[in-house]
Amino acid sequence: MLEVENLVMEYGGFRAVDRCTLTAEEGHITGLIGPNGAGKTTLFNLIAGAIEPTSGRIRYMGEDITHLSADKRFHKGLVRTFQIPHEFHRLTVLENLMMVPGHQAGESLFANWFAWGKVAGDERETERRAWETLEFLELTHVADERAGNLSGGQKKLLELGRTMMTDARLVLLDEPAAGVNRTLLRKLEEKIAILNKERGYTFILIEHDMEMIEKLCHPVICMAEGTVLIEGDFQTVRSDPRVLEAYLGETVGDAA
Amino acid sequence: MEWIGLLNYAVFMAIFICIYGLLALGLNIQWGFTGLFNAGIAGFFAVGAYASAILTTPEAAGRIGGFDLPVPVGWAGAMVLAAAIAWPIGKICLRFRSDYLAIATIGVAEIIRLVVKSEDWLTNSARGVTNIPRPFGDLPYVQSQLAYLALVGGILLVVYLLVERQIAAPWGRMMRAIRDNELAARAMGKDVPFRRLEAFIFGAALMGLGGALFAHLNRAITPEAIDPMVATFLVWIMLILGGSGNNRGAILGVAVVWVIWSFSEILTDQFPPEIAIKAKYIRIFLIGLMLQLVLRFRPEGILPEPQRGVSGKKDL
Amino acid sequence: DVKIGLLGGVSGPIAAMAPAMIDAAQLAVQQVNDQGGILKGEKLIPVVGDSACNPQNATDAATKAVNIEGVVAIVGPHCSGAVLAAANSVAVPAGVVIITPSGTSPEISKLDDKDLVFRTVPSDDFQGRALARTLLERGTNKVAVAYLNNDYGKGLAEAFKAEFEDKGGDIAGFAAHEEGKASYRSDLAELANGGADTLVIFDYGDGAGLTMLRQALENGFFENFVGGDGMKSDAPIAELGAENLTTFTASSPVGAKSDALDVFNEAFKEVGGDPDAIFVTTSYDAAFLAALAIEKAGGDKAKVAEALRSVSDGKGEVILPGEWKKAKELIAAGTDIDYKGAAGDHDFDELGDVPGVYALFKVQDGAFVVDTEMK
Amino acid sequence: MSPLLDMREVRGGYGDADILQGVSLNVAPGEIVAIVGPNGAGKSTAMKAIFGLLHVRGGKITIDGKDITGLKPNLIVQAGVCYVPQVDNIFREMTVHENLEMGAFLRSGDQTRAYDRVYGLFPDLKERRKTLAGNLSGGQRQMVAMGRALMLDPKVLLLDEPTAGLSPRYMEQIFQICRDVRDDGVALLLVEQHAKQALAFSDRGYVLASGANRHEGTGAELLADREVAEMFLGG
Amino acid sequence: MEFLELLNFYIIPGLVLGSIYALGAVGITLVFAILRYAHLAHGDIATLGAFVAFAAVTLLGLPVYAALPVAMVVTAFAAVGIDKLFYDYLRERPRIVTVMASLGVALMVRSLVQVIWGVDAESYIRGIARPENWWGIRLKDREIVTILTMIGLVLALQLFLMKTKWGKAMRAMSDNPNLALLSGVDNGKVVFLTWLIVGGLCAASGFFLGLNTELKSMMGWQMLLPMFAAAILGGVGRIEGAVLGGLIVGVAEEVSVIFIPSEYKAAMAFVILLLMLLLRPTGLLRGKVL
Ligand SMILES: Nc1ncnc2c1ncn2[C@@H]1O[C@H](COP(=O)(O)OP(=O)(O)OP(=O)(O)O)[C@@H](O)[C@H]1O
Ligand SMILES: Nc1ncnc2c1ncn2[C@@H]1O[C@H](COP(=O)(O)OP(=O)(O)OP(=O)(O)O)[C@@H](O)[C@H]1O
Ligand SMILES: [Mg+2]
Ligand SMILES: [Mg+2]
Repeated sequence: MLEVENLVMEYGGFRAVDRCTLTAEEGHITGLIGPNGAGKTTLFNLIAGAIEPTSGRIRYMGEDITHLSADKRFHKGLVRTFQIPHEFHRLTVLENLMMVPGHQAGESLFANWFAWGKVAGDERETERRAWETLEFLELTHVADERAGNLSGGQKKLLELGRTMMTDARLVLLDEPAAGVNRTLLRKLEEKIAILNKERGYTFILIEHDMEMIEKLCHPVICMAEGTVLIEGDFQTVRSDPRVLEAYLGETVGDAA
Repeated sequence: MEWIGLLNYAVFMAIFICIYGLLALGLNIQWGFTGLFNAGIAGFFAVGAYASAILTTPEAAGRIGGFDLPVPVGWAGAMVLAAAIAWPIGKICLRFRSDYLAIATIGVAEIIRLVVKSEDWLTNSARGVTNIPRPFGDLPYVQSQLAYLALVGGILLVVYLLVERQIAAPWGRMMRAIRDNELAARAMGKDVPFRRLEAFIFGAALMGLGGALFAHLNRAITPEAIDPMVATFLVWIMLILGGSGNNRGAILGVAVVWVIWSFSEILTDQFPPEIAIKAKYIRIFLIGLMLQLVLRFRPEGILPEPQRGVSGKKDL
Repeated sequence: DVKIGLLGGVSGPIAAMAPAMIDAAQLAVQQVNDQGGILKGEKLIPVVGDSACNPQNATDAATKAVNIEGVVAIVGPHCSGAVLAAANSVAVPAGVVIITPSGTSPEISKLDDKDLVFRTVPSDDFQGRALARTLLERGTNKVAVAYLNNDYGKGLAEAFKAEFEDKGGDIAGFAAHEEGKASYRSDLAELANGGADTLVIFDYGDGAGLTMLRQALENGFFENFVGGDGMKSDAPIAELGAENLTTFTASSPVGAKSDALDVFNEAFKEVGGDPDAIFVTTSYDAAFLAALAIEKAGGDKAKVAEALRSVSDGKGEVILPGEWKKAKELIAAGTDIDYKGAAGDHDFDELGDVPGVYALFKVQDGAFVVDTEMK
Repeated sequence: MSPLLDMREVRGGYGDADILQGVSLNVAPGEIVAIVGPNGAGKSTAMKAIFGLLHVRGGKITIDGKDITGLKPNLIVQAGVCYVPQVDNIFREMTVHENLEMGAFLRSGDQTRAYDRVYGLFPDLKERRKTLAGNLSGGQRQMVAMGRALMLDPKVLLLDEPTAGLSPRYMEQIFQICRDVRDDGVALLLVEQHAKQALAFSDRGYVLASGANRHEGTGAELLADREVAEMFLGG
Repeated sequence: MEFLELLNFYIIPGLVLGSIYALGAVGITLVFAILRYAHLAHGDIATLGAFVAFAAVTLLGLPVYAALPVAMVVTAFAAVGIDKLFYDYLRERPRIVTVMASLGVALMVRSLVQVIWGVDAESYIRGIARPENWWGIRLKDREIVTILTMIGLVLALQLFLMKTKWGKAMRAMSDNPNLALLSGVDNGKVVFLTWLIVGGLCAASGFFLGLNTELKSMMGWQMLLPMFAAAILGGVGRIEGAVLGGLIVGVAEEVSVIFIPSEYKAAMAFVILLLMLLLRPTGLLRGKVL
């Protein structure tokens, strides 16, 4: 579904992503792990179109999207979350979700002025869906709160919620678990699994929470210094000595 | 007699408030809802004023013109031309972030001002364009003022309703999202450059219309009308005092500033005539001071931006 | 009481010039009041308004003056753009006479003004042409021209250029400049490249014109300097020193009966004014004429315009600046009077304009004195 | 032993509404105390309350017996408390090294040893010391934030989710640092979502929910509590 | 054109003008970076500084150059006072509100100057000063002083910001005010210091403008736009950038007369700025993106 070929991203001589090549299969949840600064987020930024690579190619469903703008990629079903939450801080939580669906009738000036009925109908549907999402994320009580006032973890939940507002095909999740309460996280895992199985979403998931990776991901890719270190199922990756050394550390590696 | 005079003055102020209200609404679309720091209002004001002036005036020696078109055509032309000028400017400048955009637009407005001031063939340079027809201009003073007020008031109302509707709709929500976080808006599939351009052009068209209405009110337009102080900064003060992000606030802000403006003169007219001129300086001081006081006690503006999209308001 | 509006650009770009102009107008008002008041011993009350040199403020100030204060006539505004706006949208529709002492733009003549708009300052055309002829007569036939890029500077410069070239002169440099810049040395250098040794400056003597004159003198760009009436200001003498201005001359309108000017100068000095300031003579004349016209019209707003023409039409007993008492008595007696002002005779033509009579002034003993009469 | 940091019945919030509805907690010298709880419980808010970043409308906060309620943050730092916020916890436009320098802002004299210690803990940072902190990866930023706090050598260290976004290896390392710092006699108060791990090595723990204390006890006690485990620790 | 002529009548005046712009632009860039708003009263505070120096010369009888430090100190404290009175309570508000407040301050300061000193043109030294000739290069001593003082002040400032603790605190404050507080920085002190420096620089730019031309009540306001252009040109928050920007704008304005009609000279600052923004949206030296 997604093929990344020899992707390079340089920042003033420093290679954050260095000839990275990997693929994600349709219908899978691919785990992406690696030490801090390995280039995982940068890779996401490249795939989602937030930045342009120095060189290399990205193919998505057979199409070369290397130079497509971020919004166009979204409309092709490629949705991402941010590691550091990028909520719309002055919009309410509900609005944060409602603004997500693409091609809303009310986004066109002329429809607003002249096709009021269609706009309203659209809105009702969007709003229903937004409430559903809020309920699932246990955020209904803050629906009318400005998103900027949410707690750190709530913001991460909102990030995740946005991906649930559209009919995505490939979802890039950047550390959805960081800062999220563990009890809730277990439920999120279930939801991701459901989205994957029932709606056929494909995921790429960056996480440092090994429990989550173990539960959900197959395959798991470990990056280091901007490039793929090893790819395989969780057990293989986890027991690789290089991964242990660079990423897990002895103790955790044993415990996990 | 006295109260008729006051009424006449009130009518005049109302006309001005309507015209500047258009400018403030245009700026509100750009800044209040989209976060575009346009500090070149004077430029679009000028383009609108001169476009309509040139389109509707009879032949004049030394400059292009002589189209002598009906006034509504001139006004439409003003909007179209202001929008057309805004398009390339927006294309180039909207890539910059807030303060850079501000200075870039100031620059463009200054260049427009210098062109207007220097090009004989186009604008009759520093001498300006005169003999601009004024709708209902042939009526006696009071009637003609009232008629013009009805006209600009009607236009302002229509514009206000259009803007309100568009802001309350998903369009407005999207724009506020873009204002809050451009990167995330892009990731959520919004074509940010296009949308910002859309808002910029729409706001600019309103500013152009405001310029045209102003030119026809005075039957003349000269480069002095597009000084940044009165055509840019003043509008900013109005919007911020009134409450950016709130259309009624924007219009109220215009009214408040004109009232401060007038009120300060009435205050300083109490000084003895020997210092009549010093009194005018003190008046400027008072205007500055009153501005500070309003900011002090209403820093979000007189009508702050409402928290939109609160779910109680479901019947959208 | 009778009110007249004194509108001027007190704040804004000509803030430096406006006070003296308004003071001069105030002097006229004061003389009226000191010499028995207007009409039946009433007081003439000046209403000062700030037109800030832009149409927005000008219309506001004019509307206030006309509607709230109920003025019978307006002296001002100072800048042409402000005059156009105030006349078009307030004074003309409301039927109030407006006399500008400094709006020099030719557009003012073209106004459809129901004969309500007048000016005591000649249109730039006259002065520019007169200056051109005078310089040629004096044997200066190659000059460079620097002018301020506004209606005043541009109007003068273009009239000057047309006449000068027409009469065989050579314009070796012709450039506009913006006000308020810190340096005009490159402008001057460019102008000097044409090889002229005389620089004609159409600007204000306490604005950019001063900076320009200073920098030209300091760097030795030209030998002779000629200014329009805007340059005949006290500021160059005060700031640059009379000793450095030996080669500087400036034209300015004067009354044919130039006693009028002396009379005014005396009176204005007495109240602490500077008679060499820009446009003070025209301001004084405008206010004095307005008062005469009101007296003549018996305070009837609608008749002021007609009266204004009759008190200055060149026929009748001559009235000089300050002679209010005499004028009042003559009017009461039904005798025709004719005001001869400090800035000229003010015989208004059908457009409300006055032809100018000018003299070229030079600096002597720290003051301007007439050098040559101009034809 | 009397508590070093003591917070009693504190109420307050950002605007008019009270987010904290009476939160009490205390930390003794040389103790690690963990705060856990669901998202939005008010954990970060409680820390901000200590640091005077909140309208505190009731209750009292003391350090070493000295009342610091409502004091300006810079004065609280002077009292020896150091705080690493959950978000926005670095100077983005300054280099890594300058970030550390800001950490030592209140200290005078030679700081070489302090730098050596921090760089020793985070060798990644040493490599990137001239990089603008805003260009670092999420985990690297977290290290900078920790490093900045350690530069001051505080009496009490408040950490808001110090391990969020860190790789397992660094998480372990951070916990180790916490223990080391504690052994130096510094009191630690930390908010953690890695609650099990955190409680496991904390001396005591508090569970906050909806802006109020819900449970408290030693780390082991809380871990063993079934309700706590199910509701807050992920089963 | 001869090289010497180019130097004497275009480049040198440009550099002098540029130095004046630079002094203003440095202040603007500091306010931009540390307090994060566009300070529109900058020009008028410069006017105030110039007139304070004028008062020192006429009333106290000080030599002209001795009036500079006096003006700098007085204006510095005036700036601090203005901040306390009009900006301080808006600190938590959106930046645009303070921008508007500064516009109000601009009006107030200007009218104060007009009330106190009137609107006539004044000068520190009456008469004219002809330049000396140094091997064909024509320079006035006041021009040399202008350029050297500018360089001296900027170097001192740069040293202060990079080397001292408080300089770093100012940068930290500009970066993340909350975290600066949490590091023990007293924000009140930083703001105080900033205004002290900005006010002093303002006075210096006004003083040199007055010294090289005349003092007028509108002089500062008329310099505001080119100064802003210079600050942005150099990259917001970059001191050296502001100096470079100022010099470029100054020289470009003067040299432009050779190529374009002189009425468009005033647009030169913006033409350069727009071109530069197209090629390098962060300014010549990479400034911060606010
Ligand atoms: N704009 C930038 N300029 C310079 N360097 C950058 C920039 N963005 C990222 N980097 C560097 O690129 C490397 C990879 O960063 P990235 O954010 O992709 O890491 P990551 O794998 O997501 O790490 P983490 O797990 O800590 O989030 C880091 O060393 C970072 O410092
Ligand atoms: N600046 C703010 N203004 C208004 N309300 C806020 C603000 N910050 C947080 N809140 C509200 O206060 C409540 C508690 O927030 P807090 O950040 O303390 O939660 P937390 O326990 O730290 O959660 P997390 O584990 O997700 O970080 C939340 O409901 C949040 O919406
Ligand atoms: Mg990352
Ligand atoms: Mg928190």
